[in-house]
Amino acid sequence: MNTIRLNTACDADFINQVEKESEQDMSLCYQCGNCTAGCPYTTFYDLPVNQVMRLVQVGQREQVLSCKSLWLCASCESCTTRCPNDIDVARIMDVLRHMSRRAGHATERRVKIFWDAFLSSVERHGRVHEMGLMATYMTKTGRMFTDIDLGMHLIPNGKLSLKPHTMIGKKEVSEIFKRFNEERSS
Amino acid sequence: MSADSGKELRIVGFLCNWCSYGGADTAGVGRFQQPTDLRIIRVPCSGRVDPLFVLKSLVNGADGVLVSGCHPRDCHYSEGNYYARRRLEVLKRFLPVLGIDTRRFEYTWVSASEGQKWKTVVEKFTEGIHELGPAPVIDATMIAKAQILAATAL
Amino acid sequence: MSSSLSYAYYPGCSGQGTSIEYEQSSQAVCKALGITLQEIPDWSCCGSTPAHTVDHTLSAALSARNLGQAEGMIVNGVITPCPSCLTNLKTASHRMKDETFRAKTNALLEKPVNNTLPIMSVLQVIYEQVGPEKLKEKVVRPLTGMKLAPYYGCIMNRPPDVMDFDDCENPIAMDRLMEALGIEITPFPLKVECCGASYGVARKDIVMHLSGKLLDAAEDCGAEAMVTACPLCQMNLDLRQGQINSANKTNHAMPIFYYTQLIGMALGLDEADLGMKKLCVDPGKAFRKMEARKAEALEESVVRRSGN
Amino acid sequence: MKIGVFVCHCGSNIAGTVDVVKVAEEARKLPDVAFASDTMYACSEPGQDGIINAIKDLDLDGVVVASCTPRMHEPTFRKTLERAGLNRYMFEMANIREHVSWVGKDKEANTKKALDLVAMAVAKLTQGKALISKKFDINKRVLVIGGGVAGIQAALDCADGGLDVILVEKTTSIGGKMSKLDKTFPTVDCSSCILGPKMVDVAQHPNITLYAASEVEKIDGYVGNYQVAITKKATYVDWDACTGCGLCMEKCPSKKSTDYFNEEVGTTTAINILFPQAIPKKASIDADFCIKLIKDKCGICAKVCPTNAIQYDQQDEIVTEPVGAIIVATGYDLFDYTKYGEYGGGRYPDVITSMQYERLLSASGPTGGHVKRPSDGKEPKTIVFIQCVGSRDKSIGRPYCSGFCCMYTAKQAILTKDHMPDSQSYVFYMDIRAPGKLYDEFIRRAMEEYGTQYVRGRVSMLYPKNGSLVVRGADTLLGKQVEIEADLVVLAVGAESAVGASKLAEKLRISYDNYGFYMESHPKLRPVETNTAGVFLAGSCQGPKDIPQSVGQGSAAAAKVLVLFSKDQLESDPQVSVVDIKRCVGCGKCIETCPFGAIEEIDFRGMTKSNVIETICQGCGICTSTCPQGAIQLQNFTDNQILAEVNVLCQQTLEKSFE
Ligand SMILES: Cc1cc2nc3c(=O)[nH]c(=O)nc-3n(C[C@H](O)[C@H](O)[C@H](O)COP(=O)(O)OP(=O)(O)OC[C@H]3O[C@@H](n4cnc5c(N)ncnc54)[C@H](O)[C@@H]3O)c2cc1C
Ligand SMILES: Cc1cc2nc3c(=O)[nH]c(=O)nc-3n(C[C@H](O)[C@H](O)[C@H](O)COP(=O)(O)OP(=O)(O)OC[C@H]3O[C@@H](n4cnc5c(N)ncnc54)[C@H](O)[C@@H]3O)c2cc1C
Ligand code: SF4
Ligand code: SF4
Ligand code: SF4
Ligand code: SF4
Ligand code: SF4
Ligand code: SF4
Ligand code: SF4
Ligand code: SF4
Repeated sequence: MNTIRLNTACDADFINQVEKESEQDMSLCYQCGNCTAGCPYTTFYDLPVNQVMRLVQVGQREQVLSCKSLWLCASCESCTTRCPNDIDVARIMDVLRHMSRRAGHATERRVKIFWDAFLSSVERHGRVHEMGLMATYMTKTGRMFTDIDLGMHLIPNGKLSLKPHTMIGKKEVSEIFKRFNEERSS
Repeated sequence: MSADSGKELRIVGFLCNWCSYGGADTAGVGRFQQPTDLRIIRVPCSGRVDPLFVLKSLVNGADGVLVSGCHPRDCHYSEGNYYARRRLEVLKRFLPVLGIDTRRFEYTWVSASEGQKWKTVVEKFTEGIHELGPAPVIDATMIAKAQILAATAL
Repeated sequence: MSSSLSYAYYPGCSGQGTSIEYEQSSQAVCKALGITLQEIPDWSCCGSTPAHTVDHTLSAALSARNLGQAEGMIVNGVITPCPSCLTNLKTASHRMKDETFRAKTNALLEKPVNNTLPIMSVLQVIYEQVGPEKLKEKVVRPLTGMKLAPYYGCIMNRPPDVMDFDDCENPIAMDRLMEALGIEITPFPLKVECCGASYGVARKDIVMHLSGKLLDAAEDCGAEAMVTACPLCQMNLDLRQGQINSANKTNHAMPIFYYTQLIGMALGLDEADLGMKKLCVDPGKAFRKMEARKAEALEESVVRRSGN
Repeated sequence: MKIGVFVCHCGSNIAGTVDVVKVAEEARKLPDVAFASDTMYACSEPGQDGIINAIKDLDLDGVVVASCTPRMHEPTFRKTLERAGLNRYMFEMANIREHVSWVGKDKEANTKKALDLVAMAVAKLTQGKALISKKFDINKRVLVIGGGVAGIQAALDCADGGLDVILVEKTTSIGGKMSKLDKTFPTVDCSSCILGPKMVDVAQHPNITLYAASEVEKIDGYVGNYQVAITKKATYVDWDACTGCGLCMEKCPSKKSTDYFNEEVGTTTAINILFPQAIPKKASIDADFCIKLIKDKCGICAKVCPTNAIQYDQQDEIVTEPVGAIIVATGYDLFDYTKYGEYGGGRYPDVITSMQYERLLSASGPTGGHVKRPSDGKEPKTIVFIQCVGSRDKSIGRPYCSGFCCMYTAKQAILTKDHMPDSQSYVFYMDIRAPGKLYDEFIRRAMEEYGTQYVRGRVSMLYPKNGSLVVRGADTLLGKQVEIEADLVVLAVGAESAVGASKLAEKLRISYDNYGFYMESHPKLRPVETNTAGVFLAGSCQGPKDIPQSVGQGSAAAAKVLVLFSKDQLESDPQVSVVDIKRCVGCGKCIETCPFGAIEEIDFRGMTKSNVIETICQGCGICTSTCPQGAIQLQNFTDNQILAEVNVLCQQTLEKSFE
């Protein structure tokens, strides 16, 4: 790995932004590693969560926002619950993910597609339509046989409806998305 | 960090020797920068703070008065701060009668080890007083009222 | 009595599909326990995990719309069976205590939300308002002889200052309720470990790994079935058990119940109303073992009595 | 009045952000100020000489020094005044360092503020008057509260110095935590071999009166003359008769009593001698477990006791001891780790505390020094130590470092290898704190010679699996999550203040910090003094300390008492309240409010009046702000003095406002 020039390569705006959006104080982290110790996803992360914390502390925007870990955090709250400094680590991970998304990263492409498919299903129908969601996901990823085996159990048991569940106020829900997107782009 | 870089206002602090005065010292030792408006009067115990001192300060032109003592249960004289609290609570209720904004008077607890907290208290209070601005000049009728009050209630 | 236990009910999307048996059994059990559920009119999706990975106000707004729909109902609070929905509703409500956040959230909504109703899980209501003692009195068909590992999932109790229910490291609400039914609870150490959550689709390997560990641990401590309170956990452990077995080269055949199904059984409710048939791993095995153990115990006590 | 003002530079400490020359210049213009100048270091010898010369040359009546906090140098300058022949109370300080130069950078604002503070001090001084101290006899006996190693050391030093010592210990034996330890770092010598002789010395010293199983009930009086009420708790055994033969213990059928000494590893009998080397070596009955005391059955111990020492009807007894000084050495207690649900919250028998482990290691412990794990009595092969349990953890309100756990963990790892050569120890740590003589070398030895594996990271959870415990932590140096299957987990629990510490503080009128540790008078320069005259601190009641530090403080506190007692008489503080008998109407309000009962009712020519008993008055001034007549005035903090300060600050409108 390249040498990091700590004084010049520190992006203070990045630190401030993370602190502001997450309402957490990054300087509280003393790198005990408890978050990593408890994180069930560490095995799959490219950066353990305590190192994500550390990289934010030293203002390494690029390295943080382009890591895979952000997209694999399941918000299981283990880190938040056990951090000895009461840092809401899961919230920081969430905020970093927002920033990563806004910066156009999607290091775990399939995860992102799944989430996007989920939300567009909500946007369209007001409630998630699981079948539709799967269809979108399969088309977008090209993985046509995802969980086909499960369908064999789900469909006959009435657990996967072919039609979306109707609700009256679905327009209200799509309006939420509309307003959100407008505010975002403004 | 002089408050608002604007003009200084007149803030009087009555601090007990054992806890809050020590806390203010600790803040000093820790170099916790604070607005400069406050002037501190040292008293042995917050129980020594006669509500009249507060009243007199406010009537005679103080823009804010801050009293600070030991935490409950932690008084060097075991219960002085309880007396103080009771009296100052009464005082607080009477201030509006005199046309004094109750926000100009505050009572807090800061221990000798809480330098950081003292800084925050001073910052918050000073900021609050600057938001209120300079105290209105007090006229003779008000003083007459204060005299009656002082003689009866406090 | 029924009016004092009246709640605005938020079923959650998966209750209409993959966790339909949870939905059915929750409804049936609540009814039997005198808890009145008034479905929130025209509720919508809370946004689940995907929403809060995009933005916190968007997530809060999707949840808050439902809280708004519940305002004006004469109820003691909003309840939901699903921990994921619960987290979203509670987090939204928690963050909206902050004025600025509330204003930002309300700006996304058609009608602003006051955010006054308390939010709880169905589990919390059964545990706190009915309680193990009362539940025990109502049992007509004890499930004595059944050995279960209780699995709460990662977000039912965490983070503790938001969820504000039970112990965040060793929750016991389900344990106590199951014990009231006569069930033996094995000391399951991974009660709050994550099962892999919604990564079943996009990163199956993760679920195979994490849920696999849970099944192994349950087997290690001698459980013959597991009981859950979360549609996602249940789906990962039950529906994907076959996938897990082939990925990890194991051969678990561990029935995965919803706690409401078991309460329903013990209360003598109709099996069809509890959706037992909809489980993927056949639960019959667990019941057969239970019956066998019951018979054994009976025999033993007969022997002991005649021996005296 | 002729007042001299001295404005201190304190090097650049003050002069850096306050224009001290200007402050002195402006001060000269104040009424009653006859002289003003700035001085480099007011407290230094030349600084003080300058003050003395000015007083003598200009015939000053009073002095104001504008410098640091009066909590630092007020006594210094009062003595300076005295040397110049002035009354020591004709002095005021303006705190322009801690309250001005150190907390603000704006030189102009600071200078203005400093001048205000000087003007206030001058105004106060004009209202002041000379106060004369009274002399009183002191009682040269000392009370030591707490019989841990710190208290023992203090008691022995005082007694050797010729003082009468009263040692009060809560439990039935002295020795404290140290008596439970197996070996001690950094030399790994046997704890009871070095503590035992000291305990025996206490028992045998002619100057020491030991009250074990006793607690301080009430403290009245003041430095030099305290009255201490001590409760001797019922032990149900006549200690004058008991010879410590132990026959009763052998026969007692109630064998499931809580074994506090062994940290509940195992149980003991209802009647017991705390441990074989206990001082005093006397039996006592645990009323929670004695069948006789609970159900009025049994009575066996009374039958077997050869000296008829058993007294089932014994009651608590209160004795009063007059003393002149008090040393507090009540030590610490251990953090209750069951607060950590992720470490099992007490559910897993093979997760034990460090102190329990000491008992397992100890040859005189419940297992005879064989390490057997609680669940099945097997000898563990893999042992995991977790550091900082209940320390450096804000989320549970324990942000401080307990100081000694890094060291004792290394010690325990070393002893583990000594006891079980084929065992392997792992230590999870966040940082290693070993700043003492031979300390870091000791830690290194644990790693280098004893092969202890140190893992840098916290442990997030542990859980049982097939008879062992899976410990899941992080190795932050590797950037990996790690797991160890351990046979035994030892938690390096941190120190917290002793149970009841705050209650005792209130009796002693000393202050304590947010965590219940007692506050010293100055963190660097008065580490064993408190702000209450005559009360001193020793050992870990002031904050976590290891044995060398505790012993050092025990000796230091003893030295302070000996200094205090080196005079035959003390001077009373004249800053007490005084009643103006003409103004007093005898309403009695002051008597009701005085927290110390220092005010008495007297008859003055047939009229009821109040009178302050000087030696009891602590100078809080509560009475002064209570008296409706302004008749009772706290000297040096009179209404007039404080109002003079207020007037300097607030004189904006009507000059003569209301009074
Ligand atoms: C597991 C472990 C291992 C350790 N190993 C070492 C080591 O190897 N080397 C080392 O230097 N340090 C070690 N220490 C630290 C050592 O225990 C302390 O430094 C030492 O015990 C402090 O002595 P103390 O007298 O201040 O307090 P304590 O030993 O706590 O003694 C206080 C005494 O006061 C009594 N008391 C409390 N309250 C009252 C009251 N209100 N009235 C009357 N009496 C009261 C208590 O009963 C007790 O007897 C270890 C600590 C632990 C936890
Ligand atoms: C850069 C630095 C910063 C520090 N900051 C802090 C701090 O912020 N807080 C803190 O608590 N500690 C601090 N310390 C530590 C502090 O300096 C020591 O704790 C303290 O000075 C020790 O005091 P002492 O009296 O034991 O020794 P010293 O200060 O060394 O005094 C010993 C004296 O003895 C004299 N002497 C030596 N040999 C002889 C002889 N043969 N005959 C006669 N006289 C002799 C020496 O000239 C000297 O005057 C700091 C240390 C350093 C190096
Ligand atoms: S647990 Fe908290 S303090 Fe420790 S490394 Fe993680 S974020 Fe930092
Ligand atoms: S919330 Fe994310 S980072 Fe934290 S422990 Fe869970 S998966 Fe890991
Ligand atoms: S008197 Fe105080 S301010 Fe002046 S030199 Fe001494 S320590 Fe510094
Ligand atoms: S009480 Fe009696 S039997 Fe027991 S130790 Fe004392 S003398 Fe011996
Ligand atoms: S009377 Fe009590 S202490 Fe004595 S032998 Fe019986 S149980 Fe033990
Ligand atoms: S001494 Fe070591 S183990 Fe103890 S609290 Fe401090 S750092 Fe942690
Ligand atoms: S309160 Fe004042 S007037 Fe009343 S008795 Fe005391 S001194 Fe006298
Ligand atoms: S100043 Fe007054 S109230 Fe305080 S101790 Fe003295 S007499 Fe009592």
